[in-house]
Amino acid sequence: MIGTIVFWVAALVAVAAGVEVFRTDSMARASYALAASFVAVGVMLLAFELDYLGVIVILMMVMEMAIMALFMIMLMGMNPALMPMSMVHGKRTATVVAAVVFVGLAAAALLIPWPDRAGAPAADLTRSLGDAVMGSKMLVMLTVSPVLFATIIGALVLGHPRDRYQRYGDDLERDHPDDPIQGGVGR
Amino acid sequence: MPEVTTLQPWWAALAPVTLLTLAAAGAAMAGAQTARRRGDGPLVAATTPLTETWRLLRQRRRVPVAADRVLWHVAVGGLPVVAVLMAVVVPLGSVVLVDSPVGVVWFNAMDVMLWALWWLAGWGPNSTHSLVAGHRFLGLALAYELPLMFALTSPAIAAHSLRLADVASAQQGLWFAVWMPVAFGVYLLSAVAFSSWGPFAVAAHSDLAGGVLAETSGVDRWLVLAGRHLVLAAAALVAVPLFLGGGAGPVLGPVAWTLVKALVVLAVLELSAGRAPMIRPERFAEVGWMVLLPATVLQMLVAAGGAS
Amino acid sequence: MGVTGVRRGIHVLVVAARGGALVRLSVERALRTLGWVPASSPADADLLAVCGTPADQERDAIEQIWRQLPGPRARVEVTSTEALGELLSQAASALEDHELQATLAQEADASAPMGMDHEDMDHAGMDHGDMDHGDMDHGDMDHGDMDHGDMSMTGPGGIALAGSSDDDRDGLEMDVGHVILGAGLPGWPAGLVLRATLHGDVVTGVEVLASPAPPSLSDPAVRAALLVDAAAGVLDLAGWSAAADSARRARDDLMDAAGATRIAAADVARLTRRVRRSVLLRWSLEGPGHRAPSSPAPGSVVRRRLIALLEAAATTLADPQGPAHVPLGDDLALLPELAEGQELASLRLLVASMALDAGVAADA
Amino acid sequence: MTAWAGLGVAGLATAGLVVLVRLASRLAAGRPPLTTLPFQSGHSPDEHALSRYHARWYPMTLLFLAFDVEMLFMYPWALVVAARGTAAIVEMFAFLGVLLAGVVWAWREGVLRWV
Repeated sequence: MIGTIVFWVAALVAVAAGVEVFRTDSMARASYALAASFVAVGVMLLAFELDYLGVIVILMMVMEMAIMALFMIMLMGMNPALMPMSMVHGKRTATVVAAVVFVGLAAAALLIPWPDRAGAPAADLTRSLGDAVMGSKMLVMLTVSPVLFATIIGALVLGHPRDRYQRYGDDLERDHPDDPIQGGVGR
Repeated sequence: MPEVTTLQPWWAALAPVTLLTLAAAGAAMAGAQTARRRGDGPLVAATTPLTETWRLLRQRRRVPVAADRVLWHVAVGGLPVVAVLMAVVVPLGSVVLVDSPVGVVWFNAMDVMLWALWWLAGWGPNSTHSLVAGHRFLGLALAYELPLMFALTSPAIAAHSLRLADVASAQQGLWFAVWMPVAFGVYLLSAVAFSSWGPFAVAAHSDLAGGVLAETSGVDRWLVLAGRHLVLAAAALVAVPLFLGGGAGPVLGPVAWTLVKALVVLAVLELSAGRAPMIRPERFAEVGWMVLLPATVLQMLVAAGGAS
Repeated sequence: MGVTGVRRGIHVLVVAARGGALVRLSVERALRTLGWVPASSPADADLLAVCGTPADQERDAIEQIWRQLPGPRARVEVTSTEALGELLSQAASALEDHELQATLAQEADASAPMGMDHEDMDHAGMDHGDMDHGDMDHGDMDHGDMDHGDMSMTGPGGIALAGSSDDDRDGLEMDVGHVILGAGLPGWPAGLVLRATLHGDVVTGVEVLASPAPPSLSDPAVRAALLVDAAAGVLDLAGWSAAADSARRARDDLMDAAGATRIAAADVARLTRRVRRSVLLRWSLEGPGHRAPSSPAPGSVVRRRLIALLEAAATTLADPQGPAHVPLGDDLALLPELAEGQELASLRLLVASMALDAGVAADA
Repeated sequence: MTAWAGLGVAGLATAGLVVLVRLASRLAAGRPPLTTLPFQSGHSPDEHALSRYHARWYPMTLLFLAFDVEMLFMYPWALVVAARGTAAIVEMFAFLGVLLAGVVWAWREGVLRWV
């Protein structure tokens, strides 16, 4: 009973916050409305007794949205808070695609004859996730590592405005880097 | 699995008042230290939280032109809420309000909420000083968060569980604080940092005219200041099952021991104020990533070695 | 002070008018005896204490600061140390006077700027409702070469929106802000007003709008007190309030009767050693301690000056007849160059370390 | 679900208290909020503070975002490492080692300094 109420309230909040993302004039509000939407999704996962997944969704999404807000504000082409603006791009195409996808997914959810649950979920889902990552899904995890490494290198090569040649000179001849603001450790 | 009884959910309604009492004790300690430095008597010192509360609740709120009122309200009111949510997973002796199987991760999620709240507190008032301070906090958060996550993982590895009651009971004989000093140290340091307090008070410091507090008056200011002591109190409470053996101890009962240990940790956190120069985020970034991060990873290796 | 039974814990915004530094020291000492607390901004203040006699321009600024106190609020203008205790106790009772506070609140509301929320923002006249991010060229929004003076667009509340600039040191085009730094900031010299241009929190320009006029001093104890006061300001901004409080105690002793001078001298010597030895202070201000020769090191300038201030105070106390020269250099002229590229908070530290309140003492 | 019910109660109770304190303070202060200009030492601001803010540490966020994904695996791994022994330890530290190599490279490029 309570679980059902929580689910529906969270679902409504998630959708309403999601709508607000596209209605507000402020980049900060858009980012944090999205964060609120994800938190509501996290709560729904908790209502499904997916403890770890629910909490980690809240954790990760609040963190990512805090950072995304920063970039939304930095890279917006105009004032990020005080100018009326539209958050919608290519309205017609987007509406059609969204409607088709929604109808498709809703139809699938309602029409597919889902099988009854065969087994029972493990007592501790987080532990079985750990077992899966260390066991049958080990390859996935080992692939993620180099992918993340490549992400770090790629993102920074593209996004970092300075590199070591600018810091240490063309032949890396300087003992100490020429940085606008000093750091905290050595070199 | 240790026997911990989950109280009826309604008991959780008492959590904010209980945590507020602990936070008031913390605020009194900090007030006493400030008063002693200024040369005031001990009585004045101990009553500082009360007189400040009375003063601020009677003061008018103020709102700068074109402030983002909604987000500002979320930030100001969010601090106490997040602090209480952080604390309710802590077992008090044989009872607990919320027996979360992933309590450690929950604590982590709540400390991440503070990223959003401090930044929003800076964004809300539409003032240069507070905006700069809110951003400065995020710059610091990027450096302490990963070491903190690894520091939180170490006790979980040794206890084979993310449930705080399990972590507490796994320390029979030897506290994790003793054989995981790096993790414990990083935890304390991060607790001070995410509360924007002491040497890490980057979001609210006089060098930016009070930072996120530059435009904040009346009840808003009270909520932020009280919220900060509440967060410190919550962090002190969580440290007890994570690193200090939970309620274990001679003579006194487990509830009393949990509170005593929490008060000691809280004293350490609160009394860090003003003792050392502020640690600026632009300095701390490299320390966090190049010193603390590898150190906590090694700590985790030690914990994993000890556990298996 | 002879004031008893007055409420403790009143937060006071101390604003020193040009030339009012010495009065400020007396006021701050009185606040400490009363158990009152210095405020970090008008929002934090119950009481506005103006020290010295403000000139007309300063008066305007002080009026606006006064309007920003939330209330209950009171103000005092202190021009001399006589009857200071009485003034402050009157102010304390004014805070409790409900009728007076009601009148003051009405005044504040009447002179408040037009309220403006995101909600009631006027969309008319600037309807960008169907503007697509995709179509929008950054170039159209380029205000890079636009002077703040002729900002064509007036934003919400009659305040313009920030214009942008593409000459940032990392090549990104973002908005440029300005902030006026002056009266009411903690540890700020009396009479100095700066206008800083900000890219984010990085200062790209500093304009001196008004310079301070430090008092000329003959009493070495007072001279030393001003130097120690400046050091306390730097320590406070650096976050080390324990050391700042020690400095302020020594300062207050110096301002007291002559007998306390020797004790204060010992305190100052002890504090100097503490500051000099602090590894954390050095690291926090200077970083790991070596820089490329091409760029100045404002942090080490701050630390060097902080120690010089304390040493100069000690020298003055040890040899009252001796030369009162403090090796601080021609500071205000150097400020823009030193501050360029530093953070806003570092600019505050730089200014505090210049000890402009004690400036003439250097040449006396 | 029931394990989490206390959270809802605690959260709602705290939010309720926040509202109560606000109401009490509104009564005690007796007046609606004061509208003011932001504090600029008694001068009117040239422009609104809310603007495209140039944060100097944005390169560090990219490093952070890539690194923190690993925490998804870390917490479940912490539960099973004791049972699975050395193999799990080696595997996770190899994973972390690769990422830490990325951090060291980023440090050398000056990503951890303000731009």
